[in-house]
Amino acid sequence: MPQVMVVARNFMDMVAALPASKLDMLYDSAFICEAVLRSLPPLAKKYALQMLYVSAPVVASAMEEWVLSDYATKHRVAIDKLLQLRVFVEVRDRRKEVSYKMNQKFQGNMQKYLVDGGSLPREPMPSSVTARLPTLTELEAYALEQWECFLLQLINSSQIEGGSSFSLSMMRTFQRGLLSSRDGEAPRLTENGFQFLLMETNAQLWYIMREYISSAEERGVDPTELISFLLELSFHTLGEAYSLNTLTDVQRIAIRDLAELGLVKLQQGRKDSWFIPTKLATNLSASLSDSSSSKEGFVVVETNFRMYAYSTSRLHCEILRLFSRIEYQLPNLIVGAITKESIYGAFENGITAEQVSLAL
Amino acid sequence: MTSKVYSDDVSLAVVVVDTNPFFWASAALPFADFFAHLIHYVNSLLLLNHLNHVVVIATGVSSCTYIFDSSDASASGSADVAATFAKASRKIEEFIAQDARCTASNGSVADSNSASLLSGALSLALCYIQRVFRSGTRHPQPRILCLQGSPDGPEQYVAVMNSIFSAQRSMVPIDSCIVGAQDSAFLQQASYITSGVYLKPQELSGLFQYLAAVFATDLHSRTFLRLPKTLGVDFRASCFCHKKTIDMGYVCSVCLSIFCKYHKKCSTCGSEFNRVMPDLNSMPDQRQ
Amino acid sequence: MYGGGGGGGGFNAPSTASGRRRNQEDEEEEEEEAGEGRVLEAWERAYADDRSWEALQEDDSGLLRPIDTKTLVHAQYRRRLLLRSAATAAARIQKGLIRYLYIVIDLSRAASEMDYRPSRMAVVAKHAEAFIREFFDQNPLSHVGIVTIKDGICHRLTEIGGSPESQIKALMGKLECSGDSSLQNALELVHGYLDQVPSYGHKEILILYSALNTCDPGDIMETIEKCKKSKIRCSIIGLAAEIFICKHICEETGGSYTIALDESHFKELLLEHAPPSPAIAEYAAANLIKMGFPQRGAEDLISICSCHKKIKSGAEGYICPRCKVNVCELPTECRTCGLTLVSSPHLARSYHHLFPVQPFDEVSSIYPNKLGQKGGQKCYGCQQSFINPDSQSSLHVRCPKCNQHFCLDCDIYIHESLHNCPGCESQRSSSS
Amino acid sequence: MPISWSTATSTCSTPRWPASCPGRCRRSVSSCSTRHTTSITSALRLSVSASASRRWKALNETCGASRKRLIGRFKATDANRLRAEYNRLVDGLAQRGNLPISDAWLANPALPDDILKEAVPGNIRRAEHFLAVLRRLVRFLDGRLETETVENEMPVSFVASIHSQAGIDQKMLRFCYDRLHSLMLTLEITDTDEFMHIQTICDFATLIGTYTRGFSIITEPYDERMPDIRDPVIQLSCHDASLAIQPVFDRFQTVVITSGTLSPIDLYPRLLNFNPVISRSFTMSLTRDCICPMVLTRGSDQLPVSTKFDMRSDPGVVRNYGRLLLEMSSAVPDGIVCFFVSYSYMDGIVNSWNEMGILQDIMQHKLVFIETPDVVETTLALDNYRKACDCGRGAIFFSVARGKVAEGIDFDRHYGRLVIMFGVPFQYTLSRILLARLEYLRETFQIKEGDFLTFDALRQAAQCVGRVIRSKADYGMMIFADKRYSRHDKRSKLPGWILSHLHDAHLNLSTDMALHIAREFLRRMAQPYDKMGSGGNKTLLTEEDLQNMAQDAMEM
Repeated sequence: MPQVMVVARNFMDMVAALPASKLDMLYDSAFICEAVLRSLPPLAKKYALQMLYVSAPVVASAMEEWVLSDYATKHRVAIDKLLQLRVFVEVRDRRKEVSYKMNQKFQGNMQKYLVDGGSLPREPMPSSVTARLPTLTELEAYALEQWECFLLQLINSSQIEGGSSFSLSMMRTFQRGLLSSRDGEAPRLTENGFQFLLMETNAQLWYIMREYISSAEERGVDPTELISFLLELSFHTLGEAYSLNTLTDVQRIAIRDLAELGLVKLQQGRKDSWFIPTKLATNLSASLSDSSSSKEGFVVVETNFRMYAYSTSRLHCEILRLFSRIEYQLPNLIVGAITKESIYGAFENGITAEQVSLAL
Repeated sequence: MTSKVYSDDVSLAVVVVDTNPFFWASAALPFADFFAHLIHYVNSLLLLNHLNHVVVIATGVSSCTYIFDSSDASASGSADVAATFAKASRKIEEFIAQDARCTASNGSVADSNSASLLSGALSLALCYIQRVFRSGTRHPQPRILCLQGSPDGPEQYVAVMNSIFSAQRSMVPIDSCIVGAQDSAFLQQASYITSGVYLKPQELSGLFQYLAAVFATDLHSRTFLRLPKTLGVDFRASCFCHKKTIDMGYVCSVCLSIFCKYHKKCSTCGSEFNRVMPDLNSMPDQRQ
Repeated sequence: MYGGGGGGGGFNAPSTASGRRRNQEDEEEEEEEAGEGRVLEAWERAYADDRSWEALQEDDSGLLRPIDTKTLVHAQYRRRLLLRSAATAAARIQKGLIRYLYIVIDLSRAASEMDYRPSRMAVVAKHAEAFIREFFDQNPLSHVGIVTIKDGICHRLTEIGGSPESQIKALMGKLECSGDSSLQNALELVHGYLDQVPSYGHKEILILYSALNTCDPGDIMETIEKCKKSKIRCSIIGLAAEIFICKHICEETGGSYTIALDESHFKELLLEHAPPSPAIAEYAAANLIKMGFPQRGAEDLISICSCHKKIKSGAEGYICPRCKVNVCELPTECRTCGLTLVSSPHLARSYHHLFPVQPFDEVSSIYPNKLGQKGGQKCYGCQQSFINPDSQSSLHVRCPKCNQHFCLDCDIYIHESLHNCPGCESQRSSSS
Repeated sequence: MPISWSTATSTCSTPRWPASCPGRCRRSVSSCSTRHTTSITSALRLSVSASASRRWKALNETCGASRKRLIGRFKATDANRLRAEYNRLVDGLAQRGNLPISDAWLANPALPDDILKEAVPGNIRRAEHFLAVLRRLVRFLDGRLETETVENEMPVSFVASIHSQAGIDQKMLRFCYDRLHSLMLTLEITDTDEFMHIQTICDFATLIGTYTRGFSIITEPYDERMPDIRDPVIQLSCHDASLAIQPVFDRFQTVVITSGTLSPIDLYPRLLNFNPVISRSFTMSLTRDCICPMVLTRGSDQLPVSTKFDMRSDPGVVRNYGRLLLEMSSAVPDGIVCFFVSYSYMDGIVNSWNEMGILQDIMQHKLVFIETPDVVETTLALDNYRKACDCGRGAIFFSVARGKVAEGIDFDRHYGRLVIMFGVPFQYTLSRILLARLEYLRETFQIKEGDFLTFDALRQAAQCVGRVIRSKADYGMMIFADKRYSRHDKRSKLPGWILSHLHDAHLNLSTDMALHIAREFLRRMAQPYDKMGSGGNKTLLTEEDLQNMAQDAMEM
């Protein structure tokens, strides 16, 4: 699905969009560097790696030697990207010859990484303090559950899942684009809202994060801090407990919201509370959502528009319900029919036929 | 779909490290530095994509073993990568010691230019890669990198060849980086047949630079890059009788064993040769 | 999830005779319990044989999951393996490694039948291609030619040659079928060609036969005699049913005659012909062949290749060691001095036939780590632990020589593709 | 005209079925396949049709000729040889006595020993007299053939009329066969076929002379099928199969009757009137189910197919039958055998196939051979059929139920992978013989016509399809192409070894389904299998197996 790439890159664009000073500030943290590096296109990665131990600027023309002549375009793209993100810095010597050198901070961090294969943003709390931690499976289950009920929330805001009522800030985030909330009636799903539902979990995550961050600006929170925090978060170890006390208050606010999305799990200890990053969080910096996060199951649509979906998730059921009449549900099977009314209903909500067929 | 867009990135690199003491004793680059380079390289791979997967296999004079597997590292949390590396280096030392021990125990080969068990290491690597293939449809792109210093062991010829063909069959390129003095005919052929990269760096001190520049890139973006070409692969066979390479010789029609000069009887399959072309009809027909 | 189960069932059912019988039996009983008036429709009958749905189980949550066919597959693989190793029981087994094979493809009217999807012809062509590749992979020094039968006459599609690509191209080009088929004509033709091959070569014919009859100009028995005389081994794979004459031919000439049940089975049968058959002593004269092992020409040297008469830089050509002429591809015969030119990899490809890995013996999971000191709980090859939760049986195998333990997958891989035992290879003592 | 002296074939035919149990006929002294004995009808048939009239003359001539020659011989042969012959005639009894008895009944099973034991009556002992008698007899028969009406009389009255008109008494009649036989022996006449007709007459005479009941003489001036052409026939038909088997029962204390087509088994004791000690029907023991019977009721167009009188000439049915054969000929390798209900039907349908062009299409797949009433032609056809099967060309043999092929020829292995029974081979119900026979059966054995007819038809059908599989290494398919087979009353009369393999799914097939099944079956059968049979279905019994069985039998 192309959207995924779009979203993912957009995020990096956002990073790139930041003014140089802020960028350099970002590069203070090794994790940002790492995340940025990983988000680069393959060729760019390679260059970065190659330049890692080169302190002197390298002449651009020399770099072009690295690739075969007929792939020059790709080379261009890579270089641009690097410059955009200020991983490479362009320097011109007196002979007006363009040559690149690497961003010192970036370089430094990376070198450090190579030596001691990446350290941790903050030490996990000793297990003595923490009460029993949820197992990874529990954690994942929790994350997915949270995430799904958030999505369900999107689909029909009327029904509120037990316990997880979303804070205003989050709701506001969704309002933008996903939900068309005409005042008075309950917000309904819009076209790209529906599109959104069809994305990979990871892509959705990014999308939401972007919305969240940009909305953060309105709330007068410095996006860079958020970004760095999010990226940091993604490098925490899955299932380890981290104390909240180590966080700045901005981060504390953020983490509450994230908890609602299921990115982290908050736990209250005796004297202090801590948060546990879930798979969703650790995947933040991943460019690829691994298969476990995308749920199994497939849909069979007969020519008589009867539809059989092999899935256990309520979410799937709900998504289908958007444009079809669910007839009955078995433990792992959802049987529905696409009827005129149902499809019209879908169009009412601005869902286009393409999207429906895409969904199937 | 997403997977397809990105999976070119994700790669599984099995690094075969030659820990032949006889070689490292007399190597230009001390083993410790070499190992440091290696660690850098492994780290850089992991850095490039958090889904990248690196396995290191050590091959000694008389045994081979797995010494590092990033998958169990990440399983225990990507945090303690450092710890795993520490473990790895510990493991490799143990291995070397143990290897030396069993070399001593079967004192068959103690001469200085004895080969490492390339065939064994390759076999292990391939088995591991097969397992990854089995793991599912979105498996990473596997490749093998051989860091070899010690000379080839002619007695491994058949075995190495078998592994090479098996690799070719499952599209696993075998890259080879020679840290030793002389070229390795085995690895030349391996890289040539499996369309991997064969490299013999001049300046060993900058080993990491070579590794990063040539071997760190994933298979997909290799197609763009200008990589060192393999020239003059030695395709000459070594005869079975004296293990010496020949460019013309006799081949047994039954078992294809190679001899440097004419024999009366095939030493491999034991079939008699008759110089004159026998006319078929004169031969007794055992069918009735 | 259906695919797995169905495929598994479909694949297992035909291959094991017992499986077959079992299927028939429960098919019978199924139909007996089906009431008097009840009639299985045609499409139902199609499934009545391989009852793939029986391979499906439900897990506790009611999700369907296919039974793991792994052990089954492995079991039948082992049978094959042991069979093979039994056949090559003699330490020094002679194999016919230099084979001259003509593939005869029946493109008569019958080849357009639709009982194989999309048509017999298409299926045959598809797998023939796969076969040819596999064949050259296993017998690098062998030669293959393709002959087609159509309208009762048969003509040579490609002359016998050493490279797969040309054959395949020719085959794919020529795919329409009509008229009767004639075994005799085919045999006559091929016999004519095969009489010219050198005496050390093993002459074989592999007929992929769709038709159920043969319209011959003369007495086919004589032709069979001729083939028998000139030591040509005819094997036939029938797509429809057993034909007496085919059986006769194969029995006479020492070939094998098999009938495909379905596409997968056909593929199986076809690929069984890829590995070289144990040489019947008098079928070909053992002989020492003088061969050259040319090297790639140096980068700079420019020469004219003898095969295409084109100017080539030495790099993409090879130099005949005897007469120094440049040839483009190996293996081939030097145009000038007639020396057989091969590269050592070509020879090496078939060495595993000579030094096979002996079959591993199965170790039951009761005492997993008693025997394998190093192996322990893990497969020595791929480091996979034997105690995996999903498959209830943690059966694995052990190499008799090096006592290393391997998982079933590795076992298959090692014997089918790799052909060395990693355990033995990574021990100095046994590696030479 | 072929003369089927059916009784002659009722002698020990070695037990073929089930071919599984070596020890079976150990205790038996004799055993015979009942197939033939029951079909001992239409014993003799003299034809005087235009074509044959010449032969009739020839017959007379031969009589004359032979007589002259005999006279000549008398003159020629010296006294003692003449005396020797005379003696033999006089004390035939003694002669017979010397001969081993079994030979006697083997040589002439139809005649009870008492005849054989009696001496030849004096008035035909001399050759001249005998010939004169024959002359008179022939002339008498000739006279009878002149008749315009259909007559049906018992041997008694017939003999009476002979006596009155030809002055030949029963005793003389009875000895004709015997006398002629010995005469021929004496004169060492080798070319017997020249004397075939005269022998026929003697046989006829002897039979009517011998039996007073169980036979009837039917004289028909016309053939019912073509009532305008005059084709007078005198037929002596035997209604009572028990007569034929009688000597066997008399001769042996233990008789084991085995057959693949004895069904329903309870009918036989009544037909052959004896009371069985044990009657068992064994199921066939096979390593794999290597026979695949199917009942095909509809063509591809789902219209029913049958050979009932009202339907058989319907072009739709004919076409469907044609399509069936065509499809099968394209899907079945080597040999296919087709059985039709009668010659006339076969001619008809083959003609119309020819017109429809179906025959040509079939010819593309296989060569077609046809059985004709002519023995020589048929054997030739069979030869070529076999050749065609051997060399892989593939062939189809059109044959007729109750025909010679159906009775005696095996189409095992590749000679018959498929046999198609077109229609239910009921007997020609209007024929006098059948009517007479049915009547007789009803009177003597209280067997209903309907029962007997279906029984007979199904037995024929089973026998036809039985040709195709002769051993358990063999395999073959059987298609009963008639909707009537799907009816239970018909089907249930099929022998058990067929029924046991007749799946319910195969009871009501149309052509396309049958085709599919056929393909599946052939593929399955072509797979290698273990000949010995494994575990449950062991088919080759060893010595100890038998002993064990005996043990078990003892225990229960």
